[in-house]
Amino acid sequence: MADYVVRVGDREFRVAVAEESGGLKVTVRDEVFFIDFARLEAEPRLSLILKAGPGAAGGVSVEVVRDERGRLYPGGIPLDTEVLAARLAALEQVRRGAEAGSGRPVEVKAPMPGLVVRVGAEPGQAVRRGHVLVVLQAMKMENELSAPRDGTVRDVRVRPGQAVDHGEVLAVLE
Amino acid sequence: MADYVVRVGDREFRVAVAEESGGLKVTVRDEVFFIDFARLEAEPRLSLILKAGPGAAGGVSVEVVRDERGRLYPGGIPLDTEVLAARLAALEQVRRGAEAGSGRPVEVKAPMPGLVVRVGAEPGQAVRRGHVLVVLQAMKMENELSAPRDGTVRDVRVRPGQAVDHGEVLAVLE
Amino acid sequence: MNGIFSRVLIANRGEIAVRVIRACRDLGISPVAVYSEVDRQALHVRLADEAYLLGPAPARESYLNIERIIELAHQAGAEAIHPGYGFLSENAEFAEACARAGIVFIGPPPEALRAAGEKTAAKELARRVGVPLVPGSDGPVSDEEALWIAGQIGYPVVIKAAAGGGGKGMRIVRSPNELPSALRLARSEALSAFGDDSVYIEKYIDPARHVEVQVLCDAHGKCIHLGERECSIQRRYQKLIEESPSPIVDPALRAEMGEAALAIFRAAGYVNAGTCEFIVGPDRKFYFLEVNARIQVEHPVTEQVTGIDLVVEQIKLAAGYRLEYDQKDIIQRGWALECRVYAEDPDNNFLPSPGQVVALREPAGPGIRVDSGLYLGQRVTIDYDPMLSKVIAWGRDRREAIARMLRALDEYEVAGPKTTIPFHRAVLRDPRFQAGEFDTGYVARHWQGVPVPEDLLVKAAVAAAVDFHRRPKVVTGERPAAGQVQESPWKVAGRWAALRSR
Amino acid sequence: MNGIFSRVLIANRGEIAVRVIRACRDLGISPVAVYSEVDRQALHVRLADEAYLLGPAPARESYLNIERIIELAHQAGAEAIHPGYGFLSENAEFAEACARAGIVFIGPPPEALRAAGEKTAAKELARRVGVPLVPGSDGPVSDEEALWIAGQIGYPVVIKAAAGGGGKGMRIVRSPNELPSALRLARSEALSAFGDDSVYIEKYIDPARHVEVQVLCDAHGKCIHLGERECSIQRRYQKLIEESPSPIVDPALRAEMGEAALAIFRAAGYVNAGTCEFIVGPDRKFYFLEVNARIQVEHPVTEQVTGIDLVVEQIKLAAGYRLEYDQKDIIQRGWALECRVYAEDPDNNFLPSPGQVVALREPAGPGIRVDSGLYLGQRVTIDYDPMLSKVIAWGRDRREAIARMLRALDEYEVAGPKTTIPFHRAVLRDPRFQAGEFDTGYVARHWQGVPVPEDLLVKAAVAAAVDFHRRPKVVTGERPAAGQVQESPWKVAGRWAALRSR
Repeated sequence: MADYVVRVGDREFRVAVAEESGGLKVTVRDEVFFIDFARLEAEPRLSLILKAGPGAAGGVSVEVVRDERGRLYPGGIPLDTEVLAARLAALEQVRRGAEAGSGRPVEVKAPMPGLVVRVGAEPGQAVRRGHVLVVLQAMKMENELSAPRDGTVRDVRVRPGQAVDHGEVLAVLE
Repeated sequence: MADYVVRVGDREFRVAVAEESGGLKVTVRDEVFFIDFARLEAEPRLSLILKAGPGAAGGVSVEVVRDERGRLYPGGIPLDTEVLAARLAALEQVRRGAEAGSGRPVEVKAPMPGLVVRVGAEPGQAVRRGHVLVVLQAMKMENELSAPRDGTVRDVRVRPGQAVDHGEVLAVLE
Repeated sequence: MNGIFSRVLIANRGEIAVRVIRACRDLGISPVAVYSEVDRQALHVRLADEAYLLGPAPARESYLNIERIIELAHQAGAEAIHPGYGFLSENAEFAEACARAGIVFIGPPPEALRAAGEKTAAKELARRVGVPLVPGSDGPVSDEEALWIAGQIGYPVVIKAAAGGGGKGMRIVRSPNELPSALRLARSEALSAFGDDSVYIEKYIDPARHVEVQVLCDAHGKCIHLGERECSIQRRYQKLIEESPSPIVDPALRAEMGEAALAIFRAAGYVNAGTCEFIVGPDRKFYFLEVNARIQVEHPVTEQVTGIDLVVEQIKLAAGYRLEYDQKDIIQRGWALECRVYAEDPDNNFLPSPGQVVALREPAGPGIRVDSGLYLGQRVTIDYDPMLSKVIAWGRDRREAIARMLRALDEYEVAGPKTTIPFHRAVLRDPRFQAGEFDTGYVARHWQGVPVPEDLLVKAAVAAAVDFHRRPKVVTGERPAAGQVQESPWKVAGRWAALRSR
Repeated sequence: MNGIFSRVLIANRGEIAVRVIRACRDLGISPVAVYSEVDRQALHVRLADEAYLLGPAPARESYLNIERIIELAHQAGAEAIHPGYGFLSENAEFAEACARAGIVFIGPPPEALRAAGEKTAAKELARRVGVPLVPGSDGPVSDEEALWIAGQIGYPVVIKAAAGGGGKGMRIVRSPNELPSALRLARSEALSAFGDDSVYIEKYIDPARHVEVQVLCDAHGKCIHLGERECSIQRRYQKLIEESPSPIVDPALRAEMGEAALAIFRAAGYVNAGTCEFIVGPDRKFYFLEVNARIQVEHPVTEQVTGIDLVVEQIKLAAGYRLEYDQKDIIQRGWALECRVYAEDPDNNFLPSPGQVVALREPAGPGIRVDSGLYLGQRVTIDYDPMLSKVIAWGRDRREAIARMLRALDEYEVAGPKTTIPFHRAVLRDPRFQAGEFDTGYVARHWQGVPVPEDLLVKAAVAAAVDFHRRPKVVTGERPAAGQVQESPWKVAGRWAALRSR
């Protein structure tokens, strides 16, 4: 039996997995499933059949692609997931709690490589959630990167005409 | 520069391959191609562009799947291929020449697992090419396995009702 | 959709299970799959909302296991079962077992299954409503009766085993003096194949074309037909290419065959989708062959020209819905062809060719529909029918449908098992096929494999050599040192021209 | 086909290059691909008979490089060039360069491109033949003129930058007293965006629907239209969902709009396929917007309802063929929808989402057509337009087309880049869309992402945990020892029911 914390997007699930008579018994919240699990050949695809009891012939069929970064695509919808052994997760929780406190700065990063065509705020400026901070050109289109929350612009690290890479910090909000 | 003998089905081609200024120069029979070669990701797929000269921008596009057993599928048509360094091929030739002589026995093997439903010849019987030796049931159908050439049945190794495996010798013709 | 089922179990596998899943989705019904042990990773298992294990691979322990299927339908809470084709689709006991279990069988009622689905009963029905049968004996005959009947109906005649099918015990006889020995041989073959030496005798229609009529009947007395399909490209009674309309059917013949089919279905008290098969002689006279009391493999060609989704209609008819259109609303538009892709080697007497699918590209684009159960990594086993998928092409006319089908077949790549795709390419490029001039003997008479074009051999040789040359070697000794091949100057013109004119 | 080209170069990439390759195949023409360095492995390179390298990734060094493309057409011996859409498709200089080089440009003649393809020239043409334009100023206006014109045409009005598009410098004004400040803001935005503060003024049609008419003209004076497409589901002037017919167009309006479109194309001396775009107001009055002098992304919906292959027609018309049918032969059958799959994140303001495609399943089956340039292992880069593919669904009526489209979208799996597939699923399930009640403001007004259903989150959590649990571990310490979780007895009913009602 193993106990995991699974993060799916911004949600957290506690999932217990036990090997049981050739199958898997999975407890999530207060529900129990018996799972027939198959890893498909030739593609990073998983197939699960979720059964209501250990002897059941079948149940809900779930097919899901899992990419290398741990993103799952149930029903084709991309969901970032992270699996942690429950004890490690608990430790992390404690560490985070210590770090906590509101208003930590948020970095606005380039979601793809591109060319900065416009900067929509300057350091010191108070902005609302949704305010366009930087406009980035990529794939023949202008893409607006906006403030993820209300705050004050601490830093703008790019200027129009500048090429930026994926993940590069464009602005910092606090 | 490397010199190969390539068997494609029952045909043989002599192919010379040379690395040349970032590309490949390939000589087959008395023709020369300059080849842009790419191995496609995520599938056993090759893409070749056959150019007429070393500086040409492009040419004939050939996409071909290659499976683990060396079977190639140009235009989707399965062709068994074998590549040998030319010197090894020459040695093999000599060995084969020594072994040669006509009328060597031919083994008729099961092309797939199945159930023998009928045997169409008995030892000692003279048969013509195409004579049905064994009928094998598989995939809900009866499949006739016939003599690959004229000859005399030396041995029949199965009887009706017997299950056979892929590659099992069913009969021997001489 | 009001009053339709909320959950349907599909008692089948492969492409037809996927096809029925799609029909369920289109109706807002939750599809439930069943599968045998070797089908755990199959597409129909993954595309369904729920999946239940039937049992081991052999069909009688899985897809033919009536009790188990009904038990699973109960477990899953399915109100209805779609049987697909093959397996239990025309099994009256299964239909009855469903009824007893309170589950709707998506197909004709058991009585209609028996009346129309069984060969001799169906012939009796056809005779009763005045649909022509191939002239011949009513049933098993003695040698003397055979001689007399053959004289009456005229030669050539064909002797067939009463107990079986599949061409076993069959003999074509062209004159009275051949008859006695033919009867002897046919009886002996029939005895060894079926344990019964009874034979019957029929007029031999040659050349013959196989033309069938699609019918839909609702539970409220309305029966309409959706025109014909031509299925003459076959080998050993296995259809390979079908089309709608048929190149030899004109509106008058269509109406006549349609009426004949409807008469039989009405007389059988038929409800749901069904097909009436006919043999058409060189004089365009048609004779009743049999009724297929199920959805057929080749149903998509009718869908493409009429616009009607036959599997959706099956489900709605089984739920008691009325047909929403009349005979006059059925309009065939354009032309549709279907090529069946089997895991068989067309260059080796169509022997089954199991194996793992290591690369796959299915065709797409304008006019192309693919109904497939294929997936990358699939292991094609020998447990079931070797049909993998079907390519369906639609065009404004037959010429356009053929052009599109050829384009699709050229795009289609299945690496691993050998398939009938090269066979289809060759037939569709044959001027005889393109002119619509073929009959049920076409494959036996004309097919002898196609030589691989020289340019493909050269391409394969070059690709294999380059791939080998560039592959990282495990054993260094395997890669030869520089050779001594004398190179000619850039001689390219000849081969180049050949490679280009693909 | 007599007199048609034997070899055609396709000066494009992605799904439209694949689409044109298929049309070439259907005509027996050998397709020649061109590609930029990042597109070496692209599907169009592999599906073509020949492929030629254009140059580095940036479009102006590759797909926009006129000289290079013409040089390669000569090298390949191509008699004609198909430009697809975008890139050089409406570039009159390119069409002229082709003509000078003795190569047929598969599109309208250069003069028609200029007369119909350029916005102001096209408006002049529309005015001349009496097709209504949105009331407004003829060109740039002073502040005083703006006030006067607004009074004439009535509020609301919209101010637009004369030098640009894409919504920059645009202001909607609902009353005279808002006008001065709106003009000031619009001019300032226009100046900073385009270096030019000229603005013009137009009546603001609200709600507006985008409806366009497909036209085919041959070189012998025949022009016909193939009915309309509705393209109102768009964001930032980028179309996302299109359909034919339009839910708001009846036969009378269709005939009227068709005649208006034909008048413009005839006046332009147009030959080949083209589209006339209109804005339709809430009163169902329509106004000329612009001419698209090329094949459009959304052409398949017209193909599915009319049965006519528009790209095949383009090639035949460019070769001088006559249209084989008349206006009366064009019959729309059923309903078709198209959903464009972009590599964009619909939950994050449609930001581009490049990346490698690590798993791929494209939909298929009855009523579904996929025009795609996607392949497994593909690296979607930021160099070009993010459109990956298009799903086209046909049904006997709009309801059936929507049901089939939803089924196809649910089957469609692209893992790697984020795509607009979840957006399409949500829109197609929206009762407003299903009722045909939407306009060009629909996406801006209603789209706010969709919450992931709780059952999918649970499924993902379970799958992730089981996958992790069963994966061979490199570091042994990573896998925790047996935990202490207290298990409740088999409490399954609640969640079970939720999971089942998918």
